Amino acid sequence: MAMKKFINDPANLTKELLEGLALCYKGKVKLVGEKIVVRATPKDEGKVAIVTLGGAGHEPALSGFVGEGMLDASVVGDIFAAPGAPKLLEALRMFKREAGIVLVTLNHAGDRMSASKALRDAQKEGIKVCEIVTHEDISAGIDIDPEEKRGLAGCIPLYKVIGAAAEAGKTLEEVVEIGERFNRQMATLAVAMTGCTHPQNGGTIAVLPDDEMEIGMGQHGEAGGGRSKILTADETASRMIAPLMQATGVKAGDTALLIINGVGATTLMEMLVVYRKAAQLLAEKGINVTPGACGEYLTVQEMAGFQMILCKLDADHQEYLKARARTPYWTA
Amino acid sequence: MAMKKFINDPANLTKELLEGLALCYKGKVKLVGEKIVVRATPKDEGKVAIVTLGGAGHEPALSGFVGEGMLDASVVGDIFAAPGAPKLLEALRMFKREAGIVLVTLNHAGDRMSASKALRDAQKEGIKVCEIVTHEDISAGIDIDPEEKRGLAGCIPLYKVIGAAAEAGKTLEEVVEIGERFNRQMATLAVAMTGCTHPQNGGTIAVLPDDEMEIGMGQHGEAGGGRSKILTADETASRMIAPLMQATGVKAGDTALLIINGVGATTLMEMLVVYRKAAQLLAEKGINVTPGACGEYLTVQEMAGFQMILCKLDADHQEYLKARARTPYWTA
Amino acid sequence: MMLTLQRFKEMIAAAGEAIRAGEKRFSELDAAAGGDGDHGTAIVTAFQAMAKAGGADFKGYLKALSEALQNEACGSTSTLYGSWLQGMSDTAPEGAAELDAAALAKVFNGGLEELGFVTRARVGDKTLMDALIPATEALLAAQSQGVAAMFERAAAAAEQGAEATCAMRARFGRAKNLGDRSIGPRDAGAASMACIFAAFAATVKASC
Amino acid sequence: MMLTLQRFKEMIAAAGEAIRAGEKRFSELDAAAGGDGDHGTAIVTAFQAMAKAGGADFKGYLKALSEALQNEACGSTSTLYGSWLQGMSDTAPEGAAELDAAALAKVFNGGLEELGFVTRARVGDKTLMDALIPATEALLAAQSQGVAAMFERAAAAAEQGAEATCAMRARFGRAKNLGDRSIGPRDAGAASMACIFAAFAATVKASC
Ligand SMILES: Nc1ncnc2c1ncn2[C@@H]1O[C@H](COP(=O)(O)OP(=O)(O)O)[C@@H](O)[C@H]1O
Ligand SMILES: Nc1ncnc2c1ncn2[C@@H]1O[C@H](COP(=O)(O)OP(=O)(O)O)[C@@H](O)[C@H]1O
Ligand SMILES: [Mg+2]
Ligand SMILES: [Mg+2]
Ligand SMILES: [Mg+2]
Ligand SMILES: [Mg+2]
Repeated sequence: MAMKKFINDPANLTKELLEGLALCYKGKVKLVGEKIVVRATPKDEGKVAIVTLGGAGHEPALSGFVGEGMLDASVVGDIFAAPGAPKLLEALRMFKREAGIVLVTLNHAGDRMSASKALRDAQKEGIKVCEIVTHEDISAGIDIDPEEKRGLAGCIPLYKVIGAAAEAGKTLEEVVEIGERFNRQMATLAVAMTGCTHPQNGGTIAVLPDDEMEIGMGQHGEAGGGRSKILTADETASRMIAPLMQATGVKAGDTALLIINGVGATTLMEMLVVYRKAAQLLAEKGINVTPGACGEYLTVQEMAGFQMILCKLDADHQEYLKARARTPYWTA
Repeated sequence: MAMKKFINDPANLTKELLEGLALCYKGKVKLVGEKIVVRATPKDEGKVAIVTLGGAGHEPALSGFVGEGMLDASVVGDIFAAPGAPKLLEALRMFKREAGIVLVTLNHAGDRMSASKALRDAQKEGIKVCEIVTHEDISAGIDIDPEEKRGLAGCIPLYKVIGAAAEAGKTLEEVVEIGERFNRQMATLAVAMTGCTHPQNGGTIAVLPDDEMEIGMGQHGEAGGGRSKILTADETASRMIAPLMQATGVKAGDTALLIINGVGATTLMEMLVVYRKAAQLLAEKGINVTPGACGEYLTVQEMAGFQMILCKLDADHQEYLKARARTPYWTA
Repeated sequence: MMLTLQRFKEMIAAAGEAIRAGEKRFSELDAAAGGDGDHGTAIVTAFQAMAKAGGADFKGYLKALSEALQNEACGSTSTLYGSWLQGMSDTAPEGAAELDAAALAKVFNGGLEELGFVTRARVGDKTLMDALIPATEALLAAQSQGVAAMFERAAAAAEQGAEATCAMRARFGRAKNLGDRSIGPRDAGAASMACIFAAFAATVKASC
Repeated sequence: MMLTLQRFKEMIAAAGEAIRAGEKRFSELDAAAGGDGDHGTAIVTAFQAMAKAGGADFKGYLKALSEALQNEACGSTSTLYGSWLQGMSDTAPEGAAELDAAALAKVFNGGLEELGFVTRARVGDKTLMDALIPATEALLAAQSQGVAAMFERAAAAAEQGAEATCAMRARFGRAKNLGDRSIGPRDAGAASMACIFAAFAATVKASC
């Protein structure tokens, strides 16, 4: 698999893509230093700040969701690599406030290690910060230790919900409670069709035979659950929605949010066809499906595949999802 | 190139993807029959309606831009195939009104033929409708006969501008004047890195050698301008922005809109890096670059490549671009 | 010999089968000349839609073919064929279920004329017109030799015209921006048009 | 023999060169075991960042290495190595520009202990710990034989530990969801750790 990408010196890739983001969406976000993306117009100091961290190479995630109603800051590492603890600490210092900070960490070894180190140091300095760890990937199993479950694109609706709660003036404890409740009620499953190339070294990640797909592929192309021959869109949707319903516990009469997150080369055409079947299956079970989303939110370079995210929504979550948001890649 | 796509029976593909769109964005759009996408809440009858037509397989275009502030209807054909004239006539009848209709046609043989036939019949029936034809692709040359230039993704900011003008209560003549003025001041250039597969027959479109790229590739994978060895992002941006500036006539002191439209497998990471360089080059020439957009708006299946769109903006265009819009894939 | 409506319906069916057999080749030719690789799909879909049409006379059947095509199929191909058939219907005599050589010539001439309003492409532009124009001319020129000869000459002219497109540079349709690189393969639309005329001729000949 | 700070700086430089030479292999190992194929990039970047560190004593130099790593580099590797070096700095004697065997053992032991707080991985989990834990143990056990022997034993133990990871199933890092399919290739992080200890040993030996 030859790499064909529009880049310059791979060593400058993360810096340049963030500069591009800040230029393109200058009314919404700006860069502090090279690797911290913040809102162009900061949120009122009296409100809880929302900060997250993670590697680049997954655009628009995570920095594309900085802006009014969602994230206050995204601390970026390098391609597929968590930022170091000192960088994260720098961001936490920047948002130090009476109201406190919520730090959202996706459950990946590198991110967790940086977050723990930075949190320890921040708390020593008297910075009020609580962590929410996302681990909604059910590919390794539904009832296993949450520490063993990865965080996938489910972080994005979570940012939306807690971002809106913070804008609404909720306290740190309230925002964390709303977020953890949302966190417990969401689940993600990924499927991959093709591999991709690492933009900095050109190496191939996760090769799959021409006639196979894999359910459970992680967001850096790490292999996961079961391989099978290629299934139709409807079969794929059916096989994925069943365990997601089980994991979220959604049942007749409940309201749910369904999101199809394309990871790279899979077309929106396909995502819409998959959404259709999954939404129909939910409706057949008496579940009220709110307006959803199909698109690329957290990608894995040019890999073909997608993540299906199902969230069981409480009444307050529904309101927070609808609340105003103005970020480069999510608007409400 | 093996086709790996999540689809069902290829014959139902367009129908199913539009059903998915209507389900996912149910507050914004709905389907009439199988192939006409309209706003969930129709616009006031007293205002000019905006209708467009085109093949599917380019999602989110064109139907993803139906909604408040942009299109009233998108008439869809099949994958890469224009809808027939009778289908388009049906939509024009649906939006028949005193205020009139603007029909936006992208300059492709099939679309143009259906549009001419439908327009002839509509006018016979007393439907007040004016056509705007887009043909902003400069890959075949800047000063050639506009009839020889294809319409690429530049239709999307055009929908935004005339959609806002229509919402603002402008007359049919005014909307057409605003749109044609915008049309004349925009230009698009495409570049492709890899081919793609046709989702209905699995055939490969536009194969490119592993180390080559092609500037001027059309939106169905049709080959175009010059092939070259793969260039860096910065070199690619420089080579593209120069003819675009020439074609739009943008100069120091002017305001311009820059959009990078990914056509499939090219990552947003790359688009942002390209945007950065192009925006820097414009700024160096004293051009005021408004907030822009990087993302997938009009795609060509899983092809790697992008279209760069440059629009010289008059004062009213700037206001119309900022005006409220609520469509599945464009919000302001 | 007169051409009966029944026979003409058989000709359409035979053309549909020949087209289905060549589907893959037509798509490959479309892609090879720099098009979007879907002409096989498009022309097969067109014949599927046409298969649903019925009619008690030439005028009605041709009109039904044209409408089925434009209502159910999509793309340039359905619009081009739709106009062709519309033009034929417009020039067909009212109520006739049989056509003699002169009437047949008039019908095919009417089809080509209507198509000429829809597209600016002519001989040399590497489109289906390169097969259809000489085919129609040959058909007209052979009037005095009867229906079977008319289709035989038309098929030969269509084949020759399609073959000639190999050396041409595309100027219409999605392949036009390819320039010189479009030289080499046969134009997909001309190839399918030649295939249709070949099926017409074979069906008429078999029934003589 | 004492280990001078100068010699230790040479060891770090030698390790950096060895790592650069193995960059491609480390990335391939990462991908082969189901990881994201970037360990070569990560560890090379880490050594590039470390190359900028300076210091007048072991404590300061180790601290500077740790900070350079965490400030400039990204990813698990920089956090893991950052903690390792931080732990070494914390246990290094104040102001010392030379270390005897006992002090050296204490420093490497302190590095491993601090790392143990950051990750739950231990021997058998198919990570760099499979090389580092036995290497540190061998280094400690060889104290009485002097500095050169300590690094020689450590390098051998690291190599053996890295080799043993081939038969293991990944439980940490991005390869963990691969399950049985992660068996076969050496763990990328263990391989690079073994490469570093080999460079340390060769540098010390060359200077004896
Ligand atoms: N404007 C035109 N005039 C005449 N023939 C055309 C025109 N455009 C396309 N064609 C014919 O149609 C063929 C391609 O058909 P098809 O692939 O079905 O349509 P599309 O170009 O919409 O993908 C071409 O090979 C050519 O013969
Ligand atoms: N939690 C962990 N504990 C110990 N070692 C780890 C851990 N996570 C990863 N590693 C080591 O790091 C190596 C991968 O490094 P690298 O590819 O640079 O990081 P990433 O996993 O962030 O892509 C693995 O081969 C393993 O040796
Ligand atoms: Mg994509
Ligand atoms: Mg894409
Ligand atoms: Mg075609
Ligand atoms: Mg890795």
